This record gives sequence, structure tokens and C-alpha cells, in this order.
Amino acid sequence: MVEQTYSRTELMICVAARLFEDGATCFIGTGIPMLAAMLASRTTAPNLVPVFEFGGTGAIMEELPRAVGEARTWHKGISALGICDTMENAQRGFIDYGFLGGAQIDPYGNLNSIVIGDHDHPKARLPGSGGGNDVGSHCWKTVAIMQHDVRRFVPRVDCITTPGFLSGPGAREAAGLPKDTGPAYVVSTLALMDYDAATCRMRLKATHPGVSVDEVIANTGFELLLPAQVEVNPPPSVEELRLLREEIDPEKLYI
Amino acid sequence: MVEQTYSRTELMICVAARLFEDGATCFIGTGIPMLAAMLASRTTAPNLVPVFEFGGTGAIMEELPRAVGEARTWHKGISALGICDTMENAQRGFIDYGFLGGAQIDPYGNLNSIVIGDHDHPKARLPGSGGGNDVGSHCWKTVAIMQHDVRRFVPRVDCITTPGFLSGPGAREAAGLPKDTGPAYVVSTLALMDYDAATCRMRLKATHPGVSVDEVIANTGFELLLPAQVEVNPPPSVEELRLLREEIDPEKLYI
Amino acid sequence: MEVLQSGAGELIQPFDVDEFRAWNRKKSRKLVDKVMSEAEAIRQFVYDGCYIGTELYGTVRCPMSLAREVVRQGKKDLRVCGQGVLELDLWLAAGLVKKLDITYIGLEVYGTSPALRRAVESGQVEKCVEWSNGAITWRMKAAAMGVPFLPTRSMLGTDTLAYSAAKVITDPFTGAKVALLPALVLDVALIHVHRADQYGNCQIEGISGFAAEMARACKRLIVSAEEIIPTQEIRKYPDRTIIPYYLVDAVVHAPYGSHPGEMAYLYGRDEAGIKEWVEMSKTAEGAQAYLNKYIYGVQGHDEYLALIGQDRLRRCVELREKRE
Amino acid sequence: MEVLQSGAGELIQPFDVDEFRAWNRKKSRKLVDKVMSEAEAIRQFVYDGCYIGTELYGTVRCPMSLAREVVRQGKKDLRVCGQGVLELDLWLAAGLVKKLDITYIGLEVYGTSPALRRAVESGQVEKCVEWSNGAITWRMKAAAMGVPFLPTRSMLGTDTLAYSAAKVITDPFTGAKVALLPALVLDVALIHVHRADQYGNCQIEGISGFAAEMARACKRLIVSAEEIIPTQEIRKYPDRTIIPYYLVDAVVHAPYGSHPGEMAYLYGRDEAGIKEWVEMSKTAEGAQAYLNKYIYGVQGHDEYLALIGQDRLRRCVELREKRE
Repeated sequence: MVEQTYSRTELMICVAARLFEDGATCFIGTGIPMLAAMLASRTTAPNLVPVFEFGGTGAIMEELPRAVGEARTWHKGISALGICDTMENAQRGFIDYGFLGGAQIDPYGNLNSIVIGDHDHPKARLPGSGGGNDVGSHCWKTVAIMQHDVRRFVPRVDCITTPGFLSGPGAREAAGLPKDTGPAYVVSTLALMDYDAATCRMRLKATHPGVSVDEVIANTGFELLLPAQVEVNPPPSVEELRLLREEIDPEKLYI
Repeated sequence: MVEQTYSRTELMICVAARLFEDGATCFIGTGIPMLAAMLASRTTAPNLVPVFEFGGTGAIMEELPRAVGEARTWHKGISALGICDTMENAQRGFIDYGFLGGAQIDPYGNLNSIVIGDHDHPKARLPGSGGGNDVGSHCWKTVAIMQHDVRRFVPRVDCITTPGFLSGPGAREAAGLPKDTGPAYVVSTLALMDYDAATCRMRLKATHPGVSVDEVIANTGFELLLPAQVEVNPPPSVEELRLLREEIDPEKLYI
Repeated sequence: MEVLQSGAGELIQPFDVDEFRAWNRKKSRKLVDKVMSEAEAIRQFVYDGCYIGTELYGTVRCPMSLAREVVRQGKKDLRVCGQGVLELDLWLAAGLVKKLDITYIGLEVYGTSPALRRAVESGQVEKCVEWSNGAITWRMKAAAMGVPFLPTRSMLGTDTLAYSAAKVITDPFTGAKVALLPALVLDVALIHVHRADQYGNCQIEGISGFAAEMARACKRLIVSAEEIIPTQEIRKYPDRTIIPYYLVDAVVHAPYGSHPGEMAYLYGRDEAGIKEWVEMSKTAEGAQAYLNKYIYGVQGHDEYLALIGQDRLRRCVELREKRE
Repeated sequence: MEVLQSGAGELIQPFDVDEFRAWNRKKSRKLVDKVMSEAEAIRQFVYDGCYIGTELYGTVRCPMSLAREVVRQGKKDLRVCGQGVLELDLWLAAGLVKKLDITYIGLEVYGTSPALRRAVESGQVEKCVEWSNGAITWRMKAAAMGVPFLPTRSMLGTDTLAYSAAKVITDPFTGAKVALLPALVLDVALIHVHRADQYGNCQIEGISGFAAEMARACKRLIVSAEEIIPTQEIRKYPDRTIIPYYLVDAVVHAPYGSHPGEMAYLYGRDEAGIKEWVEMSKTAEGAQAYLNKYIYGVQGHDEYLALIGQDRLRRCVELREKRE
């Protein structure tokens, strides 16, 4: 067989896509999550129900949305209402997964997208929470998709924008966040991470093909828990790559 | 000229209709208020904006509505939304007048439509607040339309369902109700009443033609304030009666 | 948090936001055929003692065929919210109602409800907790938002609040007094719509009443629809979907389902049919005779419509509101 | 009322419910012609230091012709909420923004906003108060409801709350912690719609974003519309009126008013036009050159469209979403 070549972004999208549960409602943020959702809906999760922030639910994603409010987010959709409907659905417990990104993530899965440095005199002003905080607060499970390096995987984020497990076990409930919610996975350019139930700390689950555990550790700015057995993520299949390149992102916006 | 004959109900409707301010938003309850609003929109208040509880605003009232949700309440209307939109418009200060009825009214214009007797073991169970309490709480001015007798005009209502001035001056604000709101008029089968600004007590303003002040007092179960000069309401005009009988209530549902 | 006043009324359907979330988590998001008959829907989802409500009300876009089926199956000890005319009158006359979160039950143009008077004054209805129409809708809206309460300035200073289960507090931002309304989640909600697909995606014409709020504030939702349409029509107009399928448990095809009430743009109200209840319900015997004739005496909605007859239905259609 | 936690952020637009009611009382309910140009509308209703916001956002049904006119007239010291892409980027690049109730300002697919970074990191924007997109909308919803706050479980436990002006309390019904969001009333709101009549009755196709909430949470509302339609059309479909006329102060006829963003069912987004800002805004000089070319260098929206040219606009129309 021919050795298939692919980029780390393509691999990251494939690994993220495989996390979508068929028949689940998924809150989709801008960017990689959209490509992952489109790939999932064409492979393992045909009954996926995409939910977009500004009111689109149940769209048939024929073309890649470039914004969470554009018409492609409710194309042939079930409903096209408003942001209140979407956010209240989430707050009411109707959204199973939330897929989002951030500039920084810490061992408890807290995400920062507000500032690097001091809030009132920032080194870098980032876009802000957007819907991220709502997604991380209300969706049953959240999946973070990140570039993997020590500047992004940090011991403490400069500003907890979107709640992960906050300070650890019980912290979400103590803060008043909905019961049984929280981060489930992190998909990075190097690996797939999950969380240790007892400590709520991030744990390496599977490395990407060709990536060593040491490389992952070296690019993580905090102690990453290691399981007894680190899996290796299957590479993108020929079909996954074809879908990504020919159907999902033919204009190469992301890949 | 011919002496025009008319019923007290017809007169009450005419007197109520003359209270509608042109260009005002008016919350219209079931029954007499609907006839009064229709008459007003055909005479002195062509720019009246009728508001009906379950979502109809700005209807052109060609036919008499028999319910606050039927299609006639938004016929050729400006908007047909939901009860939240209507009630929130009122709570936000967009509804100028509220027209409502009740089984009992007291000197401060408090209305009862919940029970006669004890709440938990009532002599008579009435329909309940409906939208009445909301209208009486949020509309800038409220107008009560009542049968006039001692069983209905009572010193204390059995159950304050819809707030008038409650216990008197300052009581509405003290309770947290919106500033500068409250009862403006009472239109009864015998007379037109307003309220004394200093005491917030009901005051006779004008008797209906052929009704003596003594008759009004005899049919009022509390001390009715009397102005220096009691006016007499003009009788229904030929045109008012024609409109009522031929255009507004040809089926004689009310008149 | 300091509470200035608490209504003395019983909170007859307490709300736990995380329990409601857990329930919603279990509801399927799959597109499955939910079309069934009134009889099946009521048998499957309505149970003795449940907390139930109907939208819009008695004479307007009301799920009358479902309301009649509830009576036919004799579901009892119901805890009911609303805001009703004919539909709740039927339940009261049939002796099915145990507790009420009451806002308005009456006959509108035709005055107070003798059925309500008999049921409450006899003590058959054990509790009446008072709310305004705005308040009961905001209670549903709170649940629909997934929050434990909503604030309002309605009911302040009145016995309506005193006999409710609302609480008065001071706004921490401005110090103003406001009433807090506890969120309300119904066990079962019945809503009648113009069009639905087999999965439960619904479209409504004209005023929406409180359909959007109630549909999002219940554990089980039975929708009856004048017409069952292909999902393609839903997907063509996603901005018309007021109730998405994932909220819905049963879809009942019920043409003239609001009769003798009206359905905007389809048929007007059957005044004679409404008056018949107004007259017969004046006595318990008369009400019983009405139930015998229109509910116990017929198998279901089809037989009911046959009893009403095509001529009367046709006249209702002629009286419909038109887009003009 | 006991407050467990208060965000340290400034409440940059305090709310007084009775003051808002008094304002709304004075708004005319008469049907008067409100059609005017962008220039007139912005001159008449937008002023230095006002609190202003736009709906939906940058690339989707956004009042871009109004946003550009605000820059053209150089309205300054603006206090702004949102949630923005191109529109707020333009204001930031033009140095018009003093304080932000910020939820998201960025370039979506194209990443963070250099204009935001320059404006905030230089200290030109004096304050950033943080909120989530849900929270800022619920703040408007609170004002729209006429209540001083709404509760939410968003933002709890995070620095987003710590840098906001929200307060955490315990629900008196269940003892659960909730955040209270203070109501937000804008001095001026800008909303772009598909159709409006001369009085300001508006219809929107597709998602409604937060148009209904913002339109009911502002003192002045400037609506721009792709098409001005006869009021008869509004009255024929009153159930499509998302913004009734009495909320509206100005109606601006703005075909392609959302360009380079999209307008559902009318035209798709102009990717090249969006990328031009993305590229030029990387430097202050580039951003200035963009403002010179597309705003200061043209008299108004008509000249802007002429500059864009019919061919490009036609291509956008070809890319529009269709009902199918």
C-alpha cells in the first residue's frame, strides 16, 4: 500500500472528528471544530446534531462555515432561531458536547482567551470569551482543540476564561456550575489527552503517529499524567483525507 | 330632535371609549373594554394602538374579538408575537393604558377577581388574576370598568388581585411597583370616577345622564369623595350608538 | 440571601435545575417517527397525579382533542397550571384536578366558570395557588432558560403574591424590590400547532402565545398538529421552527384539533359549540351530559368530528382569519 | 440580599428600570415616516461618549453602512458592547472606542484582531469589562423584560466573572449559586434587517441572533434595511414582525448594507473584501489606508457600493444561501 502523507492539522482534525458521538448535540466553535464536525458527519457520526452559537441547529453541513452565524450554520437545518435559544438549550442541559479552542490551557482544562499577562495592562489582548465560557459552563462534555507547545500548555492560565475543572475535584459544583459537567478531551497537534477522574488532571491518552511520549512531555508546560499504556492514534484514512481535501476544505482555508 | 334611547351598558361603553387617548398603547381585556376600544378607534382615537395579552399589537379591529387570543386581536396588526412580548412591553413601560374589570373594587382602586370570602374556603371562586395583575402593575394608567352596586364597590376587597393604590399614597412605590403608575378612572353603570391625588381615594367625577349623585352614593359601599362640581356625562351620540349597534356589536353579544 | 416576603402558597411542583438537566440529557436527539394517536399519546405519557398543562387556551389553538382524551382515559389527581377555558373546564367537570397553579379559568365573554366554582367550592380541588398570566409564563421561561427563577415586578403588594409561592427580595444592583418567580417544569405539556413533521418539528401561524416557553419547560411534550408535513419543508424554513423535534415525545395528527375553538388561518371558532358547553356546564348534570355526549360517547377524535359533522366544520373554515 | 461575590469590572452603563420606563413612556406610538440617510441617522442619534452596540456581527447581517458612517462622522469616546468582527474593528482602528463591555472581538477564521490589540495594549481603550456572549445577551434581555437583572450559571468560578460586573448569590428557592447579570440598556443600537416599512416595522430571515433583545434594550434604535416594504406587507404577516415600529427611531434604506458580510437569502459574503481588512489591519498604517479608501474617501454608502462595483456585488448575490 502507498504511504499516505498528511499534515498535523489534518491528523488533529481526524482525531477530533472520531470523538463525535453519533446522535449527540454538539456545540461547534469557529475553525477546526467545524472541519472535525463535517468530517464526523460524513464518517462515524451521520446523526450528529451541530449547534451553532447564533441560532443554527441541525444544519446539513454541505459547505464549511467560516463564521458561527453564517447561513451555512443552518443550511437545511432543523431550526434557525437566536443566540438565546442556543445558550438556553445549553444551560438547560440539551447540548452534549462543546468543541472549542483557546490560547492557553492548564492541567485542569481551564482555557484562556482573554489576555496574556495582566488583565488591565495585557501583553496581548485576545478576543475574549465569546461563547466559550457558556459552552464550557453548560455543555455536558467539552473538547479542547489546541496547538501543542509549552506556551499554550501552561501550569496556570493567565485568565480563566472558560471553566475546566477550575482548581480540581468538586470545584465546579462548589462554584455553582452544573452537576456532572466538565472537560473530556484535549486534541492537540501532538496527541490526544483525557482527564484522570480522581484528580481532574490532564492525562496523556494517545500520541499521534510518529510523535514520542517524550516529545509530548517536552512540549507540555506542566506535569502530564501518564496512563499505564499510551495508545497511538490511527493515522488519517485515505477516505478521511479525501473528504477533508476534496469535500470539506477544498479552498484550503485550514489544511 | 328625537330623544335617543340607550341602555346603561351602551352608555358605559361610550363613556369608557371617550377616555382612550389618541395614539396611546392600550392593553385591552375581554368584554366591554373591547367594545370601548373599537368605538374609540372609530371616533376620538383613530391612532389607538390596541394591545392584547397573548401577542396581538396594533390590530385593525374590524370585528369584535371574543377572546384575548383570537385572530381578531391581531387582524391586519403590527405584530402577532407571544404573551412574553406583551407583558414585557408593559413591564418595560411601553403600555400607556390598561382597561380591565373585576368583581370588587375598593376606594383605592384595588380589584378582586380571585375569590369572594376566604381564599382557601371561598364562598365564590372567581376566575383569577389572568393578566389583570400584570396590567395593573405595569401599565402607566389603568381604567376599571364595573357594574355599580354595593356588592362590587366595597370598603375592602376580599382579595387584592390587581393592585390599585394598595393602602394609599406611596404604597405602590413602597411595594416595588413601577413609579408613577396606578388607577386613573373607574367607569361604572352609574358614573365616571377618578382619584384624588392627595389621598389616592376614589372620587366621583361625573354621573351618567338621569343618575343622581345620591343614587351613586347609595350604590357605593364606601365613602366616595365628591368634587366641588360633579359633571354629567354626555349621553351617547346618534353616531356612537349607530357604530355600537351596527358595526361593533351587531350580534348583540353585549348590548 | 435575605427574603423580604414569601408567598404562602404551596410550591406544588418544585424545581431542581440539575435534575431537569439530567432529564434533558437523556432525551433522544435522534430523528425518530413519533406519530401516534391521541389515545396512545395520552396513555403513554400522561399519568395519575402528574403535573400537566395546555397551550394556548380553550378557544384558541388549544389541544382540545388531547384534552378530551385525557378525560376519556380518566387520568386523575392531576396537578394543573393555567390559564384555561374549555379544556380545563372539561378536566374540572370530570373531577380530574387535584391542585391548581391558577391564573385564569373562566369562560371569557361568557363569564365565570361554573365547573371551576363547583370543583373549588366543594373542596374537590384541594389547592389553588395564585399567579398572574405573566408570572406563570415567566416561571416556564425560567425553566426554559435553565435557571431557578426569574425576577418580575408583577404581583408586588397584592394578595396574588401572598397566595403564590413567589418571594420578594431587593435587587443587589439597585436596591429595588422585585418578586422572584420559581422555575416551573411540567411533567407533561400539550400543545396544538398548525404543522409538524413526523419527528416533532413544529410551525405555528399567528400569535405564539406561550408555546415556545412551555415546550422548553416540560419533561414530556405531546404535540397535536392540524397537518403532518415532510421534514424537507421544515428544513426549507428553519426560521419557522418554534418547537424543535428533540423537545417532543409524541406527534398526533389532529385536524380541527382545536374545535370548538379556532385555529388562525384554518378555521374560526364554533360559537354554537362553545355556547353548548357554556349552557350545559351551568349544572353538574348538564356538564356530565356534555362529557357523555362529546367524550365518553365517542371513541376518539375522528368520531368526535363525525358527531360535529362536515357542515359545521365547513362553516368554521369559512369564518377563518385570512392573510390580507 | 447577601452577595457572595462581585465582579471587579466597572458597570460602565448603569441601569435604572424606572428611568428606562420613563424613557419608553415618552417614545411615540404614532406611525410616522422615519426613513432617512445613514448620515442623518448617525448625526441625529449617535453622540460622543454614548453607549452603542451593533447586531448581529461583522460578517453576518451587520449594519456595516451605519458602522462606516459612525467612523465617517468621527463620533468618539464611544462605550461599546460586543461581540464584533469588522464593524467594531473599524471603530477601534479609528480610535473611537473608550470603554468595552467585551465578549468577543476578533477576525473569526482569520484569528485575533490586530486593531483590538493595538487599541487595548496601547491603553487607548481605557477599560475592558468581560462577559460571555450568552451573558451580554441576557443582560439586554433583562432590560427588554423590564427587570433589573437575570440569573445565569454562566461565568461562575472563572476570571470572566471576576473581571465582569456580575454578582453571585444563592437562589432562595434551592440554595444553588447563581450569577446575576445586571440589565443593559444601550443609548443607541444599530441593527440591519431584510425588510422594514417606513415606520420601522422589521422582518428578518434566517437566524435572529440577538436582534429582538437588543431592539428592546436601547433608548435609540437605528435600523438599516435591504428593502423598504409597504406597511400592508407587515400587516399581512404580523407574526413576522420581530421589531415593531414603536422601538425604532430611524429607518435607513441600505441595499448590500452588510457588505462585505453576508445577508441570508440575498447575498453571500465577499471573502476578498473581508481578507482585504484582515491584511491591511495588520498595521496601523494599513488600517488607516483602509479607512481612507472605504470610509473617509467616499461620501456615503452609495459611493461605497460604486467603489465595490456591480460585478463583485453580483458575485455575492450568486453565493447567497437559498431556500431548498
